[in-house]
Amino acid sequence: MKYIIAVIQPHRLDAVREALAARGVQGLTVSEVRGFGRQKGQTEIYRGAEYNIHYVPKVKIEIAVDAAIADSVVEAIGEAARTGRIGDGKVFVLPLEGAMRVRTGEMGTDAL
Amino acid sequence: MKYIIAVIQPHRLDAVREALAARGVQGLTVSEVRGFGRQKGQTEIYRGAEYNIHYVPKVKIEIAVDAAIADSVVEAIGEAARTGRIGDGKVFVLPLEGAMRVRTGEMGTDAL
Amino acid sequence: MKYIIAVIQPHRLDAVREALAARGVQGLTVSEVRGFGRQKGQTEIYRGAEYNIHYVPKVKIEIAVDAAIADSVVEAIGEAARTGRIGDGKVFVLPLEGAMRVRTGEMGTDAL
Amino acid sequence: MIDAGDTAWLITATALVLFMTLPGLALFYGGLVRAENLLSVLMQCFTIASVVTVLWLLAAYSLTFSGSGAWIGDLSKVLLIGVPRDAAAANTKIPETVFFMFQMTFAIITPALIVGAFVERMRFGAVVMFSVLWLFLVYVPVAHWVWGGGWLAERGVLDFAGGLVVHLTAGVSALPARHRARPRLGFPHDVRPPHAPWMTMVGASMLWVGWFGFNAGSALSAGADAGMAMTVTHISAATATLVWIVIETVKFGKPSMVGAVTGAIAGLATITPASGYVGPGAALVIGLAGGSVCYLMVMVVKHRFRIDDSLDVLAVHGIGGAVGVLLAAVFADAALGGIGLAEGRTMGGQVLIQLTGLIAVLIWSVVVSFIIIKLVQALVGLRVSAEIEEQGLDLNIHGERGYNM
Amino acid sequence: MIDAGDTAWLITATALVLFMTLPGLALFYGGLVRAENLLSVLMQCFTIASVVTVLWLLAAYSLTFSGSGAWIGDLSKVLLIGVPRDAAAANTKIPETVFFMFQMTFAIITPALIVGAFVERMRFGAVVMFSVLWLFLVYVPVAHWVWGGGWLAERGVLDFAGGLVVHLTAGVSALPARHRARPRLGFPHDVRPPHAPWMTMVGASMLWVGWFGFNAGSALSAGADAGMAMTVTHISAATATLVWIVIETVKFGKPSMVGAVTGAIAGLATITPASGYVGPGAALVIGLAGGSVCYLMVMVVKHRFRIDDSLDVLAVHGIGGAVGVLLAAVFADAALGGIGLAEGRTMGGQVLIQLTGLIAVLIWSVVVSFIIIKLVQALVGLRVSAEIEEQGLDLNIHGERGYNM
Amino acid sequence: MIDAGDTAWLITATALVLFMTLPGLALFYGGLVRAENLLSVLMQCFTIASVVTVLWLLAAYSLTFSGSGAWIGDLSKVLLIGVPRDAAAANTKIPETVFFMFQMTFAIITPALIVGAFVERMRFGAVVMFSVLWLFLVYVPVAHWVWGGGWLAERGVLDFAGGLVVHLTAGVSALPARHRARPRLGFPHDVRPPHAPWMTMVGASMLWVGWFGFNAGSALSAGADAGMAMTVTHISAATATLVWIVIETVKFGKPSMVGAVTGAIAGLATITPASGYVGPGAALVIGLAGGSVCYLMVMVVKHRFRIDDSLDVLAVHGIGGAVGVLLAAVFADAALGGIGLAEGRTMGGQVLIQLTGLIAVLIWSVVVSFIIIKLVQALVGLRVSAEIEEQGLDLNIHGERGYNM
Ligand SMILES: Nc1ncnc2c1ncn2[C@@H]1O[C@H](COP(=O)(O)OP(=O)(O)O)[C@@H](O)[C@H]1O
Ligand SMILES: Nc1ncnc2c1ncn2[C@@H]1O[C@H](COP(=O)(O)OP(=O)(O)O)[C@@H](O)[C@H]1O
Ligand SMILES: Nc1ncnc2c1ncn2[C@@H]1O[C@H](COP(=O)(O)OP(=O)(O)O)[C@@H](O)[C@H]1O
Repeated sequence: MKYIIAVIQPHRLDAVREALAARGVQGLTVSEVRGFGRQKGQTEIYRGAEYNIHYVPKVKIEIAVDAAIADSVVEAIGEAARTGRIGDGKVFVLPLEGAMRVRTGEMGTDAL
Repeated sequence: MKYIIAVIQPHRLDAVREALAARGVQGLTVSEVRGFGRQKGQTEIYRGAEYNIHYVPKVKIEIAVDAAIADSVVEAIGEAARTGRIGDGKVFVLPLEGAMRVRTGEMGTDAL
Repeated sequence: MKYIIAVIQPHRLDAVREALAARGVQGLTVSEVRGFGRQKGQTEIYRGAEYNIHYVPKVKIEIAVDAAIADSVVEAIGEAARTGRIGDGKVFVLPLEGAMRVRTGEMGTDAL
Repeated sequence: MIDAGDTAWLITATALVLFMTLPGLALFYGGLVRAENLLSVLMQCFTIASVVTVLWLLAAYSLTFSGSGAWIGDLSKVLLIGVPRDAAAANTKIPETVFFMFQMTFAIITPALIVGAFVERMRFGAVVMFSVLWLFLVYVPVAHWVWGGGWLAERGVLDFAGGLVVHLTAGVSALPARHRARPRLGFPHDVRPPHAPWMTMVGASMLWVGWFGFNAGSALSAGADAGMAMTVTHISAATATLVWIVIETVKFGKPSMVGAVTGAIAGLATITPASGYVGPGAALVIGLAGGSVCYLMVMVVKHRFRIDDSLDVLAVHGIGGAVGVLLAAVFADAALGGIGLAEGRTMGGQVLIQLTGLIAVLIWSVVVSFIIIKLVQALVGLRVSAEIEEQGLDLNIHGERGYNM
Repeated sequence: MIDAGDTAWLITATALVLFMTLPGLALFYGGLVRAENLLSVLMQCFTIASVVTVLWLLAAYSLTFSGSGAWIGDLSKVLLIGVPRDAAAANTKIPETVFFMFQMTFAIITPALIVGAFVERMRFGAVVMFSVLWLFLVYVPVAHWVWGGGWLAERGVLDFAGGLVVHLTAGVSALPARHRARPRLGFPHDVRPPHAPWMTMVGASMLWVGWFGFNAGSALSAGADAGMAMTVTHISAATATLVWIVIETVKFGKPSMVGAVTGAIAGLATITPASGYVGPGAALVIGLAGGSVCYLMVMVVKHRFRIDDSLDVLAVHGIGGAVGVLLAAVFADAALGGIGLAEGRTMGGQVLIQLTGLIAVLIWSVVVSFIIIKLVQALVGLRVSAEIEEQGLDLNIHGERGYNM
Repeated sequence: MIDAGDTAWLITATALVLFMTLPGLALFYGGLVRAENLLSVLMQCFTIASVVTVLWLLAAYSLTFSGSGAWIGDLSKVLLIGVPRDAAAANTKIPETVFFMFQMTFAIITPALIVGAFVERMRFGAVVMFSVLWLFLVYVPVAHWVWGGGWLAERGVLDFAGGLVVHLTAGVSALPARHRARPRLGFPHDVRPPHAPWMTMVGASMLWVGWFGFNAGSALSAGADAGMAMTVTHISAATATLVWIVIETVKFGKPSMVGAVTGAIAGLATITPASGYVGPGAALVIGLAGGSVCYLMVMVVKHRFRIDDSLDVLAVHGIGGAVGVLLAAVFADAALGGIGLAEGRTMGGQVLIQLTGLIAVLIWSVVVSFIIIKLVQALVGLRVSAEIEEQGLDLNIHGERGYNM
């Protein structure tokens, strides 16, 4: 099994979710994060004072998947999240050794 | 060492924390996340307009543990978080290669 | 490649970010989390009623790096985040099998 | 002769009505949009208040309330020149400056109400331009017809505090504005829910309290008329609130806060034109009518017509105002506890006059607003880009965020 | 004869007191609960305001202020029928409609105050039913006894703006209500802290400013009495605030915002019954007394009795009101800067009368509230399920969230 | 003789001005700081209001308004002793208690304005001590000179509602206070942006509406003077708002909400000293001047001098007040629509008097504030530790958080 972590633009979330559903991935977990990278934050001006907002709001998606479909999931995320501009984000794939569905206690890929 | 990630119902957090403390796990890190899964979100109605809230609020717990107790920790989380209804969440176990306590610079299991 | 997760004191974030930039790490992702550990939360008193705030606000940093520099990154975080007091936080190192830059589709270390 | 008591009340009423817009209406609307658009709503209300103020002084007041034309006033009171400092406003015992200010707060809130129809997608420049043109081409003439001695006033139309002048004009002008601005992206299924219902409740409460200034202030004196206007206003608001709560409880089992406050606003809008003419019993009936008709219309507009009247300006203000204009004629009857119709006028006759006013104002508002919105579209464009709409107006248009937590 | 100045002030005062509930009290309480229960509090305040309004018109006003019974009024002013539009209220120069409205705002805020005792756990239907019954069975009779010419009025009890009628009734009725509703889950150790202390401060500020309407409005005229009532009200509030700040600084080294505003409310509640009778020096003393006694009681109630009076209704309003009722008798004395007691009445005699009123109102309120709460429990049940309580009332009961960020 | 109409208005005006501080100014400032410092700002405003109230009664009122000294009043009205309950204030038809209260709200808001200069870093004890000393050593004498019959009053200085007494004193006293308190950590590059611009807008709206009480209340009667004061106040605010919006649109392409409301406050501060003397046309010019000069000064202070006047007290209130004091002399001229200068006084002569007042008040305020701040620094220290500053004042100083979501 693989644990996929994707950091994407907030407004691509719905598209990514739909792309994943189309590939049979039902479950995922999302959180709000702040990204630092090539894409620079903004300067906001309040009453003439400049405030440098270094970070950029992003969302992080976490998805546990069967190893067999990991590549296609990564690809799907890439396609759905891509706008071609700096700041589109990253996808990371980590090894996943175990999984449990809390409700039933099922283990392994059955739990996903 | 293992890195355990659990996504659970927010109101089970205290129970899980206590169950873990009972097994000697002192440290953990918690964040607010949004879950998508079998459990469907809600429909909220404001002035007759239906808004589909696709996501369900969850909390994510992260715990680094010695490999020896990983299974019992997963089990403890499962028991404490279980209500038997859809949406109870998942527990994931990832391999963990290194750990450091920032305060002292201690490494490995000593750092947990 | 390694996936480094650090939980640190919020007010050390800027220092850590600078230390990392000095070592050539440009990208990272940050989120607000709540920490439970040795450091105890606070007691807030509102109108004579004591409220136990068990958790302590922390920030979590995630950084994907080439395996070659992982140790030096961990060390850099440790130095920049250390105040020497309980609650300084932890750094965890997980194996990372794949990475993709969404914008270009680049894979592996090129994507970082 | 200026009376200190009347003046004390009218200055206060002016403050109350300004408070309705700043920050009342701004918060009411602001709570209903996405967090990323909050400041744009506040900014639109704040800017409209400022622009209308200056224009009111430069020309709009004079065009509304000076001269005796049937269609429009004259320019003799531009900049209030020629109005002595201590002159009393016609037929009152308050200084004309106070009358000028009191009426101005109405001219401010009316275009601000329309903002609710195109929040979250309209360009800032377009909002300002629309408001300016609309003030001169819709508000000023209609206010002159009804309150400035124009043709509707001469026929004896009853509109105590602005069912025609404020709520109907705003409500139906929202229609073409909204039509051209088109729905928000994602409407009707994926629009984000109100980001801060609590804020909407605070705004609604301020509107409710401020409405005492609106309606009881329209008596232009501090006496029995003001007292009764305040009383019926409050009763209608409370009744319509309960109507909404009951309907939602029966239909969904969940009476909502946003629903309850919408009911209150419906009750307030409906009683407005009648508030100087009717008694407390009638206020109950008007509140019942306003609450249920507006509830129905919100459903019809949203579900049948699938119009994205984002904040229900048409369904609440337009319809509420219209219902109130008609009921004013009925309950003004002395037999029904009202102050009585004009000598020799029958209820049927008065209803006819009200209908005339209603239809005239409706057609004028819709047609002229349509022309204005086309013009604005041609000159500066109406909508922001889809990308800006997705990311929210605050950061893109105003360079700020409502929350930096 | 109606006086424009008095009327101007009383209309304004009515708006101020309504503003105290909507949104003042709602925000004050709302900030003190969990974010997931915010809307439920706002909704309860909004609904109580609406329900009481309609009932006030239908019967409650008449039962309180019409007729000359010792125990209860009559029904001759139901729907305000028979009250001419321009009638002045008895012994005043304001229209009776304004008196009707002004008094109504008191009848609104009093049951709304009680809400603070059972927030975060009570069913919505139970809150409404309790409030309705309580209005008729506690508020109306007590208000009639004290202000409507009933038996306490005849004995000459002093209660200028509602120490007995408002604060004591609300404060002690909270006791049985809270008792039956039982503490919140997790009380006293794991209750969540106030979700928005800033909001509580805003509500408190609105209460403070609105209280000028409450106390100075109770003079029912715009003159020296109103001026002095406003003055002593403000001084007492400020003094009690400082008392609280000093105590917290000494005890914890951390003067808290929530503490300071609680002190202000304590000072305001305490001066209320005395506000028409005493001078500025006395206001300092009353503020000192109100601040320190209420501080003590908050501690005693929470720590000694371990009662979950969630928002301190008993400790602040009940005790504050009682202290003020007694001190009114003392400082009304002309020698102490007051307006003087009734001819031939000694301070001791007045204290006795005050004590009579206090005990009678206390017993009546507690007993009747206990019966009402039992009845409501039997009819619709008091508490939501533990699961709903854990998840919060907003989403479960009202189908909304206070924040959708 | 007390007049009910005048009294009605002045009680209301008092409530409005108190509302400007609680919660208006508190929210205005609170929105501009970090979330972790929100409560500290609210607490400072609330505490200053309470402390000043008590001191005003104990001595400050008497020292300001009693007696005929050129430099300072006397102590004969301490505790309002010797002021009969129904005495009218000199040259007015309102009770002296109301005058006492109305003036007190000015004495409250003035030191609260200064808070804006050292938010997010000053000790709570230092803020309180500074405010107390400042009240007695700066506010009281200057108010006596200008309004209490002192030497500037005798020379005929024009300051209707507090350009010298309120805005200039607060604005320039901020300078030494800020100087000694030094900038916030991270200034100017890494200071956190305003945590809640929406809250700043709400506060600004309350300030705007409350300013009707401030300026129109300063007429001390409800008549033509109050009406005109309200009118010009509103026009100046609206004009200065538009100035700010236009400048930002031209310069950055993004008109900001925070900018717009800052413009409004600048317009309000600038018209304040002139508001009783000028006409509506002049208000346009004063608004234009106030808006543009204050905009310029905000830039100069921040970018040229790199002073951390956190919330622009100097640039907006100090400069706005000074500009208004000078323009008052110009536009009071009857030829320019004003009420006319004193008999035999030329415009040049009046400008000279205004300049005298301006320079005297400026020097006095700066010097005395400097001494006070040094004293406070020596006695209790000014700044919190860097660690507390980083973590925020709320939790460390007050033991609370503004938000517990
Ligand atoms: N090495 C990294 N580890 C973790 N997250 C990263 C890393 N590099 C980038 N990110 C995340 O990806 C986001 C996009 O990266 P950025 O460099 O801005 O754009 P791009 O991927 O298009 O070059 C960043 O905002 C950050 O959240
Ligand atoms: N494959 C997955 N990867 C990551 N998180 C998941 C995955 N599947 C489910 N989750 C998380 O677990 C939560 C519960 O899952 P859900 O399918 O609703 O219930 P159940 O586990 O009882 O079948 C989801 O809300 C989501 O946060
Ligand atoms: N086993 C663990 N797994 C995950 N996070 C942990 C673990 N132990 C501690 N943490 C995180 O590290 C933070 C600091 O830990 P703490 O025990 O308070 O201090 P220290 O590391 O100085 O002993 C905690 O607040 C928590 O967020």
